[in-house]
Amino acid sequence: MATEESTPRIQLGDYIVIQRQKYTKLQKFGSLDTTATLGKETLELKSLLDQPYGSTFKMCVKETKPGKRGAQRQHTLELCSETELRSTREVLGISSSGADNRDIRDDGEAQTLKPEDIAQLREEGNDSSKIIEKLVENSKTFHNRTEYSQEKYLLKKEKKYFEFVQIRQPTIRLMLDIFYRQDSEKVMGIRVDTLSQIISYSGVCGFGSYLLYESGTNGILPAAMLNSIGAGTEGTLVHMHPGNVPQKQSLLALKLPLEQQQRCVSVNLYSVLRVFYQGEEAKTIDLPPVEPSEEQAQELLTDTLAEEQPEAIEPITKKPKLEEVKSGREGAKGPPRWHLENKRATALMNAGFDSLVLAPKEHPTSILQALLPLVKPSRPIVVFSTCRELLQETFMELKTSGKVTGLHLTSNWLRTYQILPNRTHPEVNMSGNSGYLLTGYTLR
Amino acid sequence: MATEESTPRIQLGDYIVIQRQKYTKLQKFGSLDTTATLGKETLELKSLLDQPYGSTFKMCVKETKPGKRGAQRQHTLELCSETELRSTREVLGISSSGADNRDIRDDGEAQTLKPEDIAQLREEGNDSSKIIEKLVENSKTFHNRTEYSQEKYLLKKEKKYFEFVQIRQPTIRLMLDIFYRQDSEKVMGIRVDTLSQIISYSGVCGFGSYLLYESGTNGILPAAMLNSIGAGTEGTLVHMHPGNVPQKQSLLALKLPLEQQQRCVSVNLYSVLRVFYQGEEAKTIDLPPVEPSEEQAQELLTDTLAEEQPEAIEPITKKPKLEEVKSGREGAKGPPRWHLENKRATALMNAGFDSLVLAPKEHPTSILQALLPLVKPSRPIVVFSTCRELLQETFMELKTSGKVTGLHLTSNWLRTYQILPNRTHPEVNMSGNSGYLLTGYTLR
Amino acid sequence: MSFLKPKTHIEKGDVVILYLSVSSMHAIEAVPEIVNKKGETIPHIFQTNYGSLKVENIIGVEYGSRVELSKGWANVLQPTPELWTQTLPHRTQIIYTPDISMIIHQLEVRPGAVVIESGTGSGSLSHYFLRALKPTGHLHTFDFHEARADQARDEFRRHGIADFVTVYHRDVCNLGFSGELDGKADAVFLDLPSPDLAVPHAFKALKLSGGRFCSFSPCIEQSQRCIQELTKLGFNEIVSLEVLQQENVVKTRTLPVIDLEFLKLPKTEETAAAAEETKTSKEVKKYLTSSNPQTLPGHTGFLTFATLPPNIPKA
Amino acid sequence: MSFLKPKTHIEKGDVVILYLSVSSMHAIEAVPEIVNKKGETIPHIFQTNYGSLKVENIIGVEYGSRVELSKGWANVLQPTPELWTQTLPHRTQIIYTPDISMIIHQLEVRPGAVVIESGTGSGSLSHYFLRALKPTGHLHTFDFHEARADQARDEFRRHGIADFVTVYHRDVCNLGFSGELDGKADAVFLDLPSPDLAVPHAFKALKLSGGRFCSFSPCIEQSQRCIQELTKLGFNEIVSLEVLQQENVVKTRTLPVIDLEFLKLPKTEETAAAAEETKTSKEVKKYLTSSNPQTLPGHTGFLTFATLPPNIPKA
Repeated sequence: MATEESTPRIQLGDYIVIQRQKYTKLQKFGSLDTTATLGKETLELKSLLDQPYGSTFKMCVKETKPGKRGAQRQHTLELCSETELRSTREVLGISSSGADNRDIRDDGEAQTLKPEDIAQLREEGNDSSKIIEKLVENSKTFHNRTEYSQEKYLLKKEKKYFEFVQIRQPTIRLMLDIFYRQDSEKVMGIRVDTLSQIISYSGVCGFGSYLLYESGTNGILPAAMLNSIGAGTEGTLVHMHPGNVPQKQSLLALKLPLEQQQRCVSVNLYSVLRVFYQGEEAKTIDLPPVEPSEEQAQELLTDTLAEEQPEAIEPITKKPKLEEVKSGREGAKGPPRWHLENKRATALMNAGFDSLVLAPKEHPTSILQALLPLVKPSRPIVVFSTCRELLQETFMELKTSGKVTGLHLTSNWLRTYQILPNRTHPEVNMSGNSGYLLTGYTLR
Repeated sequence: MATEESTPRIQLGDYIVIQRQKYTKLQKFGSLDTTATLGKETLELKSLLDQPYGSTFKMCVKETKPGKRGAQRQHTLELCSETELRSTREVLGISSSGADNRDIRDDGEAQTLKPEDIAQLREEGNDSSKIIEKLVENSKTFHNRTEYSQEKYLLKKEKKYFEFVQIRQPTIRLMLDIFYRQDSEKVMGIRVDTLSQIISYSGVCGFGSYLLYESGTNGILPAAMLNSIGAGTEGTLVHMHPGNVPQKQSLLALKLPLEQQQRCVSVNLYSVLRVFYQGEEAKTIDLPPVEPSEEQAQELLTDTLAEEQPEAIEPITKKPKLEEVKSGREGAKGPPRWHLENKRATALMNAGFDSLVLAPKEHPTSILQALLPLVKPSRPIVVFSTCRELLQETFMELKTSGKVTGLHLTSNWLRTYQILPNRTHPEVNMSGNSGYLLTGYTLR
Repeated sequence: MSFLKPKTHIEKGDVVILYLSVSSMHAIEAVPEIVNKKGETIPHIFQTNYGSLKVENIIGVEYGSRVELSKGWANVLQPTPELWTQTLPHRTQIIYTPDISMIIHQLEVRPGAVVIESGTGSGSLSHYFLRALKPTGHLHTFDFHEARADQARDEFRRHGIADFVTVYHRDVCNLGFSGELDGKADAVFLDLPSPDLAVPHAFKALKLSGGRFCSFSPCIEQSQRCIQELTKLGFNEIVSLEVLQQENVVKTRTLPVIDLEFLKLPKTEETAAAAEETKTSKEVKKYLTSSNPQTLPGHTGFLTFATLPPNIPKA
Repeated sequence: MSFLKPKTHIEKGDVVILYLSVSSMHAIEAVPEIVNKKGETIPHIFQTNYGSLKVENIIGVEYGSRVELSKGWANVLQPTPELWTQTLPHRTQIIYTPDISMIIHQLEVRPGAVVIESGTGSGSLSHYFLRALKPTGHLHTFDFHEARADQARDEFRRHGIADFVTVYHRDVCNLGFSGELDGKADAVFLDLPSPDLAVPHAFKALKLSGGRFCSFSPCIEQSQRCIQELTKLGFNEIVSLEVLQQENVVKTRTLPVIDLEFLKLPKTEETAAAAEETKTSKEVKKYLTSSNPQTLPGHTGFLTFATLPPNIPKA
């Protein structure tokens, strides 16, 4: 049984999740000079070093610079205690509230405080609770609002003036939330419920050998699968992709142990299939292992770091003896890394996989034709697409082929709820598309 | 302002809704000898005559006949008062209940009462409350169950032995519920939310002239539209259908005033279009106004009465003078009714419609091509189908044509809730398909 | 006057829907002149993203026509309650077509019906009630906010449907619907923060021959309390539900079909060239498909329906 | 022993999924003989809709193979938690794959995790937890029903995953998870009628470095009370959600395309004949489409997730 662990600490080179209320952001803490931008606030990160993950920091205004869209405030961060984080409502001790809003006329002049006054308050380094207190004092209608309406007002203001950030360690859950919220295209439209089901239906775990082809999800798919394979286990993942370099940001951000990272073999689909079909000789001809793809061009990450530390994640040969024998005639300098990866992948391909996950931007038929024979019998397959018509077709093809049974085409509704005393209801907005999953089991 | 109305009374010839708890059934009260069948119970209806709609009757066992699937009980109905309908729970006065079900082992022998004993109790004419009381007395586990579990048990038993029926007047709402629950195909899969939106989007009301084509919904679509057109108004409906005779059960069941019935003109699609395109001469050739359709063959109603009282619903010429002029050369016996209907319909077609509703089993393109030109500019159109791909195509065709604007393809989720103290949740089953609506507005 | 019945041409004083695109339309009043903030009478010029419209020019035009704007064009449509709901000036949160359609259906509103509504709000639902019950029924609509009641009354007059509606400024939770309406209504609709307080008044207002009831509540606790009250008073057929409409956005998607077969052949110069060609002349497949928008309405409100059975004594 | 890791051939004692069709599959134990009600050892013959299977014959067969039944055939599959959930003997209501997947994801369960579950129920969820956390983590699962706890313990042993799980018979609402587990868990999952009573115990059991919490409740009131308790104890990131999976049933639909153009031509004998022909040789159009089944799962339960932040003093 595990003993009490000490909380891990923030290190240089780490990816960190910066959270300000419900807003979260993935950021690389590359050096002591690194700053992070949250809207109009710029944060100097250096004081994070060696602090425990999960800590909360107070944003302290250092200077205000004129920016393109109004003033940009530069902040230092000061570690603060949990007790500093009291509910603004409690601080203000608001009590009197109207029974309903029948007496309120919104004439746009309810607030007597001018924007200049508010900016002044902020620059003076006032707490958000102080600023909000002032706003409430100077509102002509606040005390006539219903409690519900007051709370809404306070939350809105608190969101704007909230001066605390929490630093968290990236996990699959936190990163998927960030990517999907920023732009669901970053993860090919794979929503949280869908990712969770890809992991379930694929059966990926600490035992076995898994095959993934994806066209670019900022690494969230290989990261989620490798995360489920776990540290100190015997599971392996072959991660095929269509581009020059795999998108690996999420993998890097997880900061997995090296031995675990090495059990993910990332290879170009075309290159590895050529080697697989034609053996070693093929490699002497096609030097760049690539068939260029669109995914490369439209790199979706703003602060992409997929190539920044390839050393940490590029797999090192696991079975050096075998590798040496096979690549003996490669010359003194040794074969390029991608070549070794292809070799490791083909060895796993020859051994057969324990499941197949496809998330292609291309039509899945030809990819399935190439990869399905690599999967052992009685093993799950999972195909993701945002296009229902496409998977309907694939469903019919697979059904006709007789190679896969238990075929299901599914999608999901995900509904979040606001649960508050007397104000419980489903959230008024919901995500419209889960995408579609085609699942089944291979037959002998 | 309307004055206090007297409740309408049940008459011979009426369609009635028989309700036993949540089960409802549409039945024609054709004669004093009419019986209705609810599962294993047969009800003699004669005592309903002249009683007010909304009354509750007690089922009194008259005799038990052996049937194919066990005994069929014949009942007479006795008018009863509201006070007879107390909650079974109150009657039994159950109080002691276990906190949870940890001590319950379901060994199938919890009930010591034998099925024979129960049948005996029923034939003795015991109240459902009496029977349930006996069941509770003889259950070894009832008093150890949680209150929730007890209530579930009682409801289940009450459902089985409940001996009251209520007689209600058919409305669109009640009939759609019945048809959709029995077999959603009876109404072409048009669910309650979808029907309600067809009525909204089509704009059908007491003013204007409306065009409907449907392939057979047991009359629920024309009935709903005519219901919205209303009694004593000036609205009219042309109801086109593909068969020999329109499906009109719902229209008959509504028991609308004659003048209102006459404002629904039901015509065969092919027949009326021929007359419309070619004028009067066309009719002399094609005597039966029909292009036979499958819908006719697979008459879905078990107790269908679409043709039983055609006199009541077959429209009579509204503008006799015009009709006489036009059909002057028809001979002494006068033209067949369908012919007069075609003439009335073509007059309305020439005047132009204030909206178009299509619910075809066929591909809508050719039907839209024929009927869209009959709709005035700035008027809504609504196309229903259960096949999304079909309406996607139609959407693109209409969009390309430029004849319709504001195009939307929509579908719905309908979720019902169980709202009970401490047991509130969405119902565990929901209907999977609303069908799809394509809506828009015609342009000049 | 454009809400009374279908009409073909724009008359002076009509509300007209200026339809620019699915996401952009406006309700404008077809009057040649308006009074500006300074109290001066000036020509009525309406500004849109596609330029300005001299409103005088559309009077007499046929509904459904295209009209020119200074930098484009638009279509003029006769308003329907559906279009009005999308363009009306919001004075409160409003209820939209999918919920409203269900309300009209479940309340069994048809010409001749007497309907009570509270609150009036922005009049979105009122317009649907009025379409459904005119010309032989009547809507009694209540709002506790005086300005809103006045605005609604004025709007119904300008829309040509004032004959079928009475607007009351009244706090119905405390004061009820007034004794004059006792036993007069076929249906009662409530959209109130505490619907349970108004249920006894709804009970009184419904006909002795029975009627239908609906309450719209954003929060489940309101529905819970409302249902308790309904049950106490003898309502039955109590049903709570939600309607959520999804837009299916139709589009054509193009997907590349990749060839992996050529990888089985040795890469001689010829096959390399062939492979190149395969890649460049990549096969594609087109799909006509539809999907929901990224964000959908996830909740509007819970609709609670109930029936008041006939002949319940109202003591 | 077939739940530990992927394997290729059926061994004696394996649980095997006998897959007949999408709607018909069975979990059977690959043992050649069983003991009948009279206590006699008899050959293990399994009856299906497609006839009987002599179970002895499938031992040694490769998973994924087709096996002959007396009146047809079936496929033998290695069980996965997904297939097990569809075939397991129900001792309680169970949670299904869509909810479970979300639970595993949100609780961030991966190899090495220490997870607490209450109640064990039929062990549907436990199998998923075990797949996700083995071989380096541990599941502590609690049920207040002694027979259920015993059955689950036995099942885990027969499934080859007993090393990674401890099954407790204990009323956790009243007694907590036992002091030994204080500060040991990465994640706590509750499926209890009164989850709020167990929240303080979950709080104690989670690591000082923080952890994740989930409660599954069919009714909203349970979630409400649970959230009140979570808030009081300092949990944050409190989120309640529902996952509803829809099956899209794929089928080809054939629709008639009717010709109405011929009606514009006078009905001479020729055109009449042509029309006849048109009707009989009716054009049809085929659509590959999919739709939901008539009835869908409308509700399973509300999932409430929360985070216990690090370093909250536990008094």
